[in-house]
Amino acid sequence: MSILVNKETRVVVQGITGREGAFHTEQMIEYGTNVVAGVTPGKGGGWAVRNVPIFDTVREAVDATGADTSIIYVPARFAPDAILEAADAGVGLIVCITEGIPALDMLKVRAYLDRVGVRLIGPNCPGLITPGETKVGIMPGHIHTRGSVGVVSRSGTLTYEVVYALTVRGIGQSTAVGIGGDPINGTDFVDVLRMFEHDPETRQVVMIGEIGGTDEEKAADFIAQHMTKPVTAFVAGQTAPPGKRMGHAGAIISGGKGTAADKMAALTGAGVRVARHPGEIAEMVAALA
Amino acid sequence: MSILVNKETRVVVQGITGREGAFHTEQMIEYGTNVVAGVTPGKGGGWAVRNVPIFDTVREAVDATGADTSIIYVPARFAPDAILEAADAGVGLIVCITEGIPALDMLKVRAYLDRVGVRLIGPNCPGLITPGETKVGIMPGHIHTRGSVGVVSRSGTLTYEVVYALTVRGIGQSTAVGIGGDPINGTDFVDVLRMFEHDPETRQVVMIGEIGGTDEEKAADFIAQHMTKPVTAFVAGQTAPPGKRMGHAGAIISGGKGTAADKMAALTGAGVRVARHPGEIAEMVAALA
Amino acid sequence: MKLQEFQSKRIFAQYGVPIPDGDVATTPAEARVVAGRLGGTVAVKSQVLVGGRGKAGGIKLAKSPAEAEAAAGRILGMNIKGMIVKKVLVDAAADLHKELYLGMVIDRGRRRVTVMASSEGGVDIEEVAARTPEKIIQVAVDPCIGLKEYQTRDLAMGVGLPREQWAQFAAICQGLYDAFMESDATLAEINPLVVQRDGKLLAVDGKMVLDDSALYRHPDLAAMRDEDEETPEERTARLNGLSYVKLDGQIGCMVNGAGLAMATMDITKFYGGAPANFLDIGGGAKADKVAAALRIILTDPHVNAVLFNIFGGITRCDEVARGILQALGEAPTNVPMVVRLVGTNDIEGRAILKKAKMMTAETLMEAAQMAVAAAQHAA
Amino acid sequence: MKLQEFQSKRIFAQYGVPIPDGDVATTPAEARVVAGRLGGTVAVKSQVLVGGRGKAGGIKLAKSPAEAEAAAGRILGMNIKGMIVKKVLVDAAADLHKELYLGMVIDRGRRRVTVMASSEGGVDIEEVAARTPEKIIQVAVDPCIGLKEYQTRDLAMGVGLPREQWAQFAAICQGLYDAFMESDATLAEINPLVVQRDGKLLAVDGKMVLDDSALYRHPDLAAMRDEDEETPEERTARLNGLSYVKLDGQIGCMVNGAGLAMATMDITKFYGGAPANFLDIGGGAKADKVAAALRIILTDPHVNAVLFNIFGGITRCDEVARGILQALGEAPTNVPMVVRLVGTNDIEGRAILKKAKMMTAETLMEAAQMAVAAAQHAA
Repeated sequence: MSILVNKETRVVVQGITGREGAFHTEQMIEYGTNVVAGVTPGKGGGWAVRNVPIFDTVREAVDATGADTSIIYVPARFAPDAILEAADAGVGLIVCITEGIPALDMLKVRAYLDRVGVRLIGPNCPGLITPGETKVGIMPGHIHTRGSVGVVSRSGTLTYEVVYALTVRGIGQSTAVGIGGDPINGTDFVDVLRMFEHDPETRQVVMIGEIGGTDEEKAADFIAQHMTKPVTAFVAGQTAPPGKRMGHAGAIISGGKGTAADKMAALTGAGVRVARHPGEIAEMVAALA
Repeated sequence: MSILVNKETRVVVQGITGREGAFHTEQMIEYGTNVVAGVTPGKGGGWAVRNVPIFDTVREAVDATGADTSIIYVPARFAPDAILEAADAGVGLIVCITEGIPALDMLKVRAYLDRVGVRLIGPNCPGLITPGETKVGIMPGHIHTRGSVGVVSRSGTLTYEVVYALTVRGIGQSTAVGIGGDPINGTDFVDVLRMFEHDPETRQVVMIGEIGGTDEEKAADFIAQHMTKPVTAFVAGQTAPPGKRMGHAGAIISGGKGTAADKMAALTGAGVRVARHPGEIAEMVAALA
Repeated sequence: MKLQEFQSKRIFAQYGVPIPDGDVATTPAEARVVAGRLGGTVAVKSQVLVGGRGKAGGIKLAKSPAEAEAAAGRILGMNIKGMIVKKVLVDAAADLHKELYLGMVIDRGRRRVTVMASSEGGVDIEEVAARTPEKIIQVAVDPCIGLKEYQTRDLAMGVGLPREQWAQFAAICQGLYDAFMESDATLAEINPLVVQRDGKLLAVDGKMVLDDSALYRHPDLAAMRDEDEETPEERTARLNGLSYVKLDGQIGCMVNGAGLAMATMDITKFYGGAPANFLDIGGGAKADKVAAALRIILTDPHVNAVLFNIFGGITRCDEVARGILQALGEAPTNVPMVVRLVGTNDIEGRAILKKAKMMTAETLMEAAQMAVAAAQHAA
Repeated sequence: MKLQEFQSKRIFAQYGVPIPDGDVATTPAEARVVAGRLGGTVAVKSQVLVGGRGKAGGIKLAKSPAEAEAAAGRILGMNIKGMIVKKVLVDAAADLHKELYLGMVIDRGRRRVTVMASSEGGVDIEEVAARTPEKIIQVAVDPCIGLKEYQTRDLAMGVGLPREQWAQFAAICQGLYDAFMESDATLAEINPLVVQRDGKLLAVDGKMVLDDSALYRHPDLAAMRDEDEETPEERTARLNGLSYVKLDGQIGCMVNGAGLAMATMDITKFYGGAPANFLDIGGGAKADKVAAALRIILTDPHVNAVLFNIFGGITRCDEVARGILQALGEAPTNVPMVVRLVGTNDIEGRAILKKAKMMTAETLMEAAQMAVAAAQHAA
């Protein structure tokens, strides 16, 4: 078992003929992902890398190949349209890698997705992976290993760092989900924690937060009330000053809210083991494994 | 029993200090309606006709008086705002009498109401009445009498005509609902038919349609599949030419669709007794009573 | 409110939709000047708010300014389905390769704006809908999100446009949608949307219907109302706040409420009569308004009987009676009248009318039968 | 991107928000001219993108053109929290009766634009939020519906505005909301929104923060960027596509990925060091970009050690290594450097660095400890 994606997942790549789309399609297929179709408007009827058929629209791709999950690599100004197109074409899961989508665009897109009931991971995220089964994202596949730790994170490379440390210690992952670093996104910590709580394979969870917003505080509430599985957390940005955007659009301490200290306190209060630095995470997980 | 409104219904009147609002508030109170509050922004703290307290906002009115139903008499350009205000203030039923709200405004308002789950009757409707209990509308109360016939209609005075004919024959009504003559409204025939089907007091239903749109056809489908109670119908506009708007914004035969003949055929096909002219309706109902 | 072709296309052009170069002329000499400026072949098109202008001879091609002048001379003053042509649009002729249809309406069933496109342009789209509905591609627009490019791609593919034209088509769809939304339209249509031999798309004909209820926020559009396109009666009715539609029959009808008005017409027909009009005096009409309504009805020379059907609620029957007498006092007539008054102040109303020796009826059925009989007797 | 007060207010004014008459001056003489034109008392206000200008002496009232000139002379050139004042705004002074707060932000928790108003204007709103949160009235705007008048009424009542001012206040709310939405802002604020003695409302101070991701569709707003408000390093970083924030410590950090960069700073601090900056080179950086990043770090005279932490995915470790050597080749330095490379092409990367005799580490913990030790040794 795993959450969200597994070896049955049939992936359509939106923006498959772009540089990033093509590169990561190859990487995904190499990892074993079942990439069944690509979409690039105006290039339908052709073939992308690894002989993946290209369609002009997501609907055609879904109709022809039974794709149930979309991954989006199109540039930011076209990405909201791509997300909506995927939602209307009937895929159940959309993973948007694209960075730099305007927040007001995402506000409308998220409201629409909530209305039609389609799940979005991201945007501005590395995607997700169920080790040994499928990778729907841009993370380096080989650092993962199959096991029982669920990982959910707002960052990209910091997740790789933590996953790598787990793998090196022989601790495998059930699914690792990058929910992205934007202020308005499709899926938050609570959504993923709930799925891990219900996933029989997952025995414990690592949650990697960062400064900005109140997502970690909401997660703490959820953990205190609903989680039976142990959670280990880290919150990046303890040294970040207020008012400065730390790379991610969402990583900013504004109005005195969203500090790492607040988040760490909330998580500790919810019974979560909170690492002081990323090097401690794998140790703490190992102690429970 | 009855549907939507009864003697427990607590009504707030939006636009209570306007000419129409004041007049009909008196009429409603005279009929026995429990009008608990009025709203006119800027006149809060004062008293309207019959000593109904005035509030500046619907929220204040609801908080102070426990109003659960709103009736709206404000001019068309302020009516969409009034509907949304009522929805956000937590009333469960909104009755909008106002005529002439732009269709694109109603498109957005209806989408919002569907999202938050608040029922709207109208706009451009006479409202609804549960005879002997409460009148939330502008119909002449005295022509109604309590009984077991549910009435639902797209028109105003034509409904009075039919109700009057029923009353004259000694046939009473459970609830009479005017859903309004606009192309985009809050409640359609099917919604009301479903309620009548589930209302123990209602034993048969009169449905008064008119040309334009496909609401009557949808009602026919619903009746064929889900209604056990007999339905008698009339469709106004058999002599209306295509392309001409017959008074109501919604009463127009466009693109060859929405003719009375089509609607009458659909209803007949669904087992509905269809009157050829309004004078026949009461006779047909009497034959079943 | 319907807009003329030239008005619709000018609005579309403001939103980036390509339209032919051209101008309006009200005299043959003006048409010649416009054709001279445009050069080459022009289309001379009558500007009237009815369909089937082409079949009626209201659209002609002209290869020179002299031909354009002659064509305008034949078209101006023409009577097309009762409308006298007072303006022509002189447009540069399109280099026609293919004709598409593109339109959008407020879709009541879906409660959305629906955009429709078809490869069968240039003909009556309702015929296409009836004959080959599969040739009309539709997408519904979410009111929160607006028309999205992928939806225009679905339309472009559906009508068989080659890829090179998708971007042009998307821009036209978006322009038409923005024009629709920002003008509070209920219909906006380009038919035909021509694909020219050079691959460029061009909106050769345009049509727009605006939501009357929203005109208050578009004074610029409201000012476009073409008064020549209303009959004097329609104009009087509109200015008096009456809802009036002229029909071909002999029995004038005056009713309060649209549904009741239609039902009154229906029952008149049922008893063998033919309604001369739809006329809704609305709720709470005063005597003046009733008098104006009666004057409008009596203007129609075919009317040989009048049926009043008033169900008083807000409307007071005595006011209606006074209005009737007021109109008759100003302009006496021999046309027989049947009055049925029920509801608020009906007793007072009937008493007023009794003095004037008008026929009164208790029920609508009676009233209709009496009116039909009176009309037959008068004929 | 933050806008200056005068820029924000000019945008607000385009949407009908009343602002004081005034103009920008870059010299005392200009300030005198503006004050002369305005007449009466003026406020001379430093235009710098930091809070607390008033307390720092960056805002002065002047009763005459001469006083305005003198005030501008004192303010221009002032250093306020590291920013040199190069412009002042000379505004007609408001006839202050009451000060309100009105602002809007993208509310992450609600996923809505939230509008906030308070009767406690003119002071730091975050202090109000901390001290008396009940004095901040909030309404959330549905993205499909927009800000509605009844919501502005809730705000007006919440801040205790008398009825006569509700319409004015509603118009200002609507104007600010439209400015917010159409500029793709993440924050728009009027503080104080002054109620004048004559009852008129006036936006005396204004602030706007725009969404950097949306600037591509607002070239006019993007052009408002005040280059003087960026340090040369920040500017170089931005133009190179690097995400860079200068801090007060001694250990320069270069990392790929924002989360990993913050975590690297955190672990540095954990082991007793102090990060000199946040620097994210992003994904797939080439040698040139890495070299530019290193040059920026070394520009800071406080840096006495550099920590590289690269987890190669799309980013290739050999490219990073080449970039480091390129920068060092151009400008040799004695600052000690610790490099930790893991992931794509890490072996090649480490081999390149070995030649350059740089310290390398296996884990982030090791690397952080080595960097802290090197910095302490250098200090």
